[in-house]
Amino acid sequence: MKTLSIIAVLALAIILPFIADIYLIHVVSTIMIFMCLALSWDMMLRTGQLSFGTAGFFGLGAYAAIIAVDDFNVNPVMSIFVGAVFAALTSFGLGIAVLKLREMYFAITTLALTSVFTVLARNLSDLTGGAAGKILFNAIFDGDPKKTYWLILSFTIVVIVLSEIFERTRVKYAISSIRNDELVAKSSGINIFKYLLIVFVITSAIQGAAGAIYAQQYAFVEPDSTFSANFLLLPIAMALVGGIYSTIGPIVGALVLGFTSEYLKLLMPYGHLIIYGIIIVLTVIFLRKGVYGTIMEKIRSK
Amino acid sequence: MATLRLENLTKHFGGLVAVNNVTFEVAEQEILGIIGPNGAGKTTLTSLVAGTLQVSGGRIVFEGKDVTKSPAHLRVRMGISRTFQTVRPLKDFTALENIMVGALFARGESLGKAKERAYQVCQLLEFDRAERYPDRLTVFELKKLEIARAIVSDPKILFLDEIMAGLNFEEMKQMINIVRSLRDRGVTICVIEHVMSVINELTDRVIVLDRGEIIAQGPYQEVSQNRRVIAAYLGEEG
Amino acid sequence: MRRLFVLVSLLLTLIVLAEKPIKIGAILPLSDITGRQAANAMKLAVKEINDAGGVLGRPIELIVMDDEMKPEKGAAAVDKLATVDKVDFFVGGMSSSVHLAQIPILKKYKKITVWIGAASYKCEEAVGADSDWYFHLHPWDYLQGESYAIGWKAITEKYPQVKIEKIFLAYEEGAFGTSSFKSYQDEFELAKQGTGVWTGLMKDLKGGPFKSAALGGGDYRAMLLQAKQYDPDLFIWAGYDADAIPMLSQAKEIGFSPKLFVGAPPGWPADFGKNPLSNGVVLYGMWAPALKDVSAIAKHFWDAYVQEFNEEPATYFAPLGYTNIYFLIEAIKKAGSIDDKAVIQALREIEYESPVGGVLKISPSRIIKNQGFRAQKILQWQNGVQHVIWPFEYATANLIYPFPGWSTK
Amino acid sequence: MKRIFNLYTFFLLLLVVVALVRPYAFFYGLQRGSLYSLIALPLALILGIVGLLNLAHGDFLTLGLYIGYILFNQFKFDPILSMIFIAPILFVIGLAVYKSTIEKVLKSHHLNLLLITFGVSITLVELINSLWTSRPRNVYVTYATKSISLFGISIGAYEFLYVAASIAVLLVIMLVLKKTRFGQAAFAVGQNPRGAAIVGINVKLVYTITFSLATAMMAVSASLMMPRVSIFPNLGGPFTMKSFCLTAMAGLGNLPGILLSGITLGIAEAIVQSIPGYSGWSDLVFFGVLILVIAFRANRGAER
Amino acid sequence: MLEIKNLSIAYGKVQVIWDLSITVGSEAVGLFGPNGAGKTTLINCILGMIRPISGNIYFDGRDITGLETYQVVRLGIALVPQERELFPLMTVEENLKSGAAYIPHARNQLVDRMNFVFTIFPVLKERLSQKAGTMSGGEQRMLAVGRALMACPKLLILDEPSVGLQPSIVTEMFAKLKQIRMEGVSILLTEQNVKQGLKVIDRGYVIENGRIVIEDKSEKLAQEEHIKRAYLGV
Repeated sequence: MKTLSIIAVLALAIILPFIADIYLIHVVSTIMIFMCLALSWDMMLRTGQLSFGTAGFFGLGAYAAIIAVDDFNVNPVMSIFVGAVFAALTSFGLGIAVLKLREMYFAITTLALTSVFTVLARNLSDLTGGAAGKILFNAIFDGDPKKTYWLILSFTIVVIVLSEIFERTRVKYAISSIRNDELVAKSSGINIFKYLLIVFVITSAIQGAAGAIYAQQYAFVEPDSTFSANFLLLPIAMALVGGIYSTIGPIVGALVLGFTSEYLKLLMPYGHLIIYGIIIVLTVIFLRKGVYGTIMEKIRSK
Repeated sequence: MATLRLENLTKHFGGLVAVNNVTFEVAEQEILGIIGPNGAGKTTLTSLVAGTLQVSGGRIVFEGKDVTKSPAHLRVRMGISRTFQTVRPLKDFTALENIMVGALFARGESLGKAKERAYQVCQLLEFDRAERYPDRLTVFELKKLEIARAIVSDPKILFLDEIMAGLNFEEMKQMINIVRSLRDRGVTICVIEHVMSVINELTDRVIVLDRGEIIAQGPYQEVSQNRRVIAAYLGEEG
Repeated sequence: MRRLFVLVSLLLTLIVLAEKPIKIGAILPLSDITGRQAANAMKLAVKEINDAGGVLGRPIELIVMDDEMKPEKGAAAVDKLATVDKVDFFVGGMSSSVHLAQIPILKKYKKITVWIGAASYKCEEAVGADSDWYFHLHPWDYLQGESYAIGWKAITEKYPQVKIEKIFLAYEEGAFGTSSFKSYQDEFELAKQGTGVWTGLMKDLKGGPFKSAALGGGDYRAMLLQAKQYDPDLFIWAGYDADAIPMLSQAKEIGFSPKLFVGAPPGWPADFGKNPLSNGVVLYGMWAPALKDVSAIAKHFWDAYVQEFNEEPATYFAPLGYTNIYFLIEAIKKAGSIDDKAVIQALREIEYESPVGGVLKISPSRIIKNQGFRAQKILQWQNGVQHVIWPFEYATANLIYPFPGWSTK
Repeated sequence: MKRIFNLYTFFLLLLVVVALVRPYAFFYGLQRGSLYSLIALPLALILGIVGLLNLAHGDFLTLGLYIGYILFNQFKFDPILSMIFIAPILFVIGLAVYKSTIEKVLKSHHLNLLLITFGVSITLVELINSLWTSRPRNVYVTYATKSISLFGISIGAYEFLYVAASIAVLLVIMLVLKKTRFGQAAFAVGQNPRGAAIVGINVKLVYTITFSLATAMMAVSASLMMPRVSIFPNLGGPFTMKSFCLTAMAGLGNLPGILLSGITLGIAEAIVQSIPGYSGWSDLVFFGVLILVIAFRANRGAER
Repeated sequence: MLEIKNLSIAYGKVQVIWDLSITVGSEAVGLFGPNGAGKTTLINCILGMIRPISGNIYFDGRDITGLETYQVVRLGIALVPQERELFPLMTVEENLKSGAAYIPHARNQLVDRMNFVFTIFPVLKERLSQKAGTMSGGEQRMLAVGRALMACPKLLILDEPSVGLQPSIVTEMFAKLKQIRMEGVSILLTEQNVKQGLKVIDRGYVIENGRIVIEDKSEKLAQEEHIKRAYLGV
């Protein structure tokens, strides 16, 4: 049953470009990018660490990818790997320094790092194009929305699989133990620092790759919009609305919030964001464990 | 050869000396009692041996190897295990999964093997509600869980920190049997306890700590007559 | 809301009554005053044209999408308008970064696009030379710089006491400010070699960045101190509306009073004119409400807008949005069909007298073939009113020179 | 505690040097830093007592400024005096927001609190936007741009009010926390809400009043800033972030540390801004100092 | 004084207390029973931290079922919880004062009460300015009892007060409890150390699986076979 529905959803996702209009494909592509960010943020949260650095590594990956194509003639698809690797290497170096921090101190440091990246992008103009940003003349696949969609879909599947690996293997036991009680985790033989570093590097790589894809899709980077707080707050909201500590939660959250905001906009061109804010507030009040978490709770209690 | 040897172990917190120049040995398969007033440094001592606190001075030698600088997770893998005074279950896991964590990481077993091993430990402890989440367990069961998690890594030495606290007489009796059976399987055990009847029944030898220093040691019957121990710890009624 | 409803129902009846409408898709940031008023003005234009019987016997349907100032939302809006609504033309535009994300998508459809926003030269580079379907009405940042040079040259000729040799440019550190500064630097290099428009005018240039209040900054004193030390003939700041008054009050605080105090934000704060500090401030812009006194079309626009929406147009994006629709419709009229080739040809040929002030005529810019407005205006706040100083044919007042300073404020 | 104190003593010494070398940067930084702290203090209170990181913090500031703007525009109220009207209005708004949203999720996962304030923030900003549009508003009074001579340099006098106000507000908060029954109750609730209930404290009420009072406290910064800033819907956002930064830099529960952190960061920022050609790097210094201090303290406080 | 009538409590769908009735007059009453029998649940319910599914709790004739914790406390019930629940950043003095500050009838006698507490726990007087968080477990327990006494309670509830305490302090504390009892304070006590507990109480209940199985005077309880076997180990 479960495998069947997964296959069905997957099949639908793959053939979507043949049955839907470009607009829907575009909206779904964007939602999937945010879904990957939400998943990666949640994957870090599963270790108990609240990261506010999502936008930072997203932007880092975006810049790395654009520079790779523009200055080093890297193939655009390959540049996504460049973005991921660059974000991973940076997070590896920074992780050694900041992963001793906990709770709000970790959160604020990752937030501050995002600002540091932004300042660097704005001021290292020879490399980054400065405040005006950097453009490419062609979007990836010459702007073919279907190919772009499939690229994003494959990336999303990779992220979902990673998240499931985090959920189903010994990694889950390590990171959930760390989240619950570090002292107990340590006393159970878990190398806390190693796992935190692994998770930090992997999630940063996902964020970097997401940024790289976004940048290749629209063929530009620009400090303020590439490091925008949207890439931080929206994924967090999605994961929380859907339900944290799971793979399905952030997926559901991304779909719900992504489609809601787009649909609301079509419904009421002016002031739709007020309703969007109120919807978030109401979701938190009435679905405390998120959409998915609450549904699962209801099913279990039956 | 002694399983564990502490040499001049010292720990400061800021200006406060919690453990002061403590030296003793624990022999193989011995059950050693560590007693002393509240705040004497017993739990701190356990944390130092387990590696969750760093020593300020002195050495910890385990099976002939100096482990003073080893990180906590490696000491567990070598065979030093402990329970926590206040139970600390991982609340997002079932009891069984709680136990599995130790098998997974301290012994490096696969998921399936770890589960099997966790079941075995449950059987050993007569712990039959392992599928439950910790918030649905009684104090006694939580204490058992605490022990299960500590022994699933197959330790050579085990520190039991107040496992009797909050248990009634019958439960204590069960617990004593469990500890004995562990010793019979070759585990060296240190018990920290305030219940003197248990100490009397269980231990081969006790060490009395007061303000971070050893004030007496020997068999319980002997130590319990010590004036200093009575004054600092047992009280006149004993 | 009520009015919107009436409008929609009106449109619906028209759709039923008339032939298949010509569809125009507009993308604007509706939560921003600029975007909201531009959208209003576009609706006004569409209403006027439909009331007069539409074009080619067909009504016009305007579909407005919010880009939320987010690149991916703006880009998705292009896809939506192209595939779901199947619009025939794209109009609108505001932020450059949103537009950068839209350009690859627009290139995919190659529908005729008449854009009123996005002044960054990066956008022009991204559009490229061979996009003949792309029309850009707003002057690029470097065109603005050139036009001021022309303006100041004219002004110095008319008012011999005015001297513009030392220029200090304060620019916000984002894309808008830095690209302004970059174009000034380029012009200055040219001027030093004796070529370019600023030759003979600009002898020295200095710049100082600041963090705009719109982005969490708002302390300009360090930069203003540097400017004061430099003692320029002309002080210009390129920032946002939120910077306008804090910049003035901090200049007053440190006693910095250059002979020409110029602001070049895309919009001005509400009630700026009522603030005594504003008197004598020169500004760059495409339009001023005072134009309604000298231009019939500007007056018509103003009155119609006020009547329709019960508010005054606050930014030049209002008349620009109005122009956006009319310019396109005039071309369709001339082309006699909505065939791409014919309309492109017509857009290149027509001349449209705009409420922004001046005649709109397409000509090539540095890279693209179809550039609309090239010139900005030099305006001045005088006793609470924005007056046009240059071009002289639209002038509504004479230049107050030098800047009156702070003693009376 | 003592080490942290030493750290700040070191910073203060550094500041004296700065004051001698770059007096303008010192005074501007002092003024701006005090403003940051003034805004951060209520956020720190809510974080410390209610355990809530309020992402809508800066938006209450924005709201306070708009209320002041209306009072000035319609009734010609002096901006500073309007504090006495803004405070009760903000109190009521804070109360309403707290009762209708935050209180309902207090018992669920703490991240839900974060999300709900995010929702409140979006709603507030967009509501303000649709009420007053995105066009900035301004309040002009002549006294806000007066200058004075200090040690031979001419410097804006008005913003010294920020310094005075932040010290005053800090002292009042500390006094209230130490000396009043409500303050002690709030302090107790912040440490152990369960224990507080057991000694007869109405924890819910303490949360409600703390949140509403802290919101009302934004009236001080709002009315003082009013004649110096442009008022627009997104004004508050960056201040939320800065407040959070200061609170983290000071360490939870360290209110005087917030003032010191604010001034330190303010001056660090101002120094960089005063170097021609490098002012674009001022954010880097701001966040760099922040990260260094947090990392330094984390390493020192690793045990325990 | 305290009267519990037909109380039933459940966590979700799991019922833990079944139709339970007990009374506490002007006396010391003990609650004994194995772990998980529902003793702490019952106490939490009296204090208003859990809502019962049925039944009522009366205090001084007044129905207090469903009141908030702070309201119950202000009526004169003080709790010494198992986890102590002190304020770690406050000094001993501030912790003690907090015990009386929020209860109107106790507030007026703050100084008297404090002296009363010092006569029982002289060690607290020496530590007045020490932060509670830096004290050892036993000292914290004394402070928790002292804080509860500051409230001038009519009824003092203690949840496992001897857990984790060294033998000499346990002996000492039960002696103090007797003294408090003499001062006219009613006591409700849960205790695993039944031997010690029986020395203090007048009357006791044995609860197993959420139901009362035995209720009797303390002397009689000590003779009960079931109790001897299961709780005293005689």
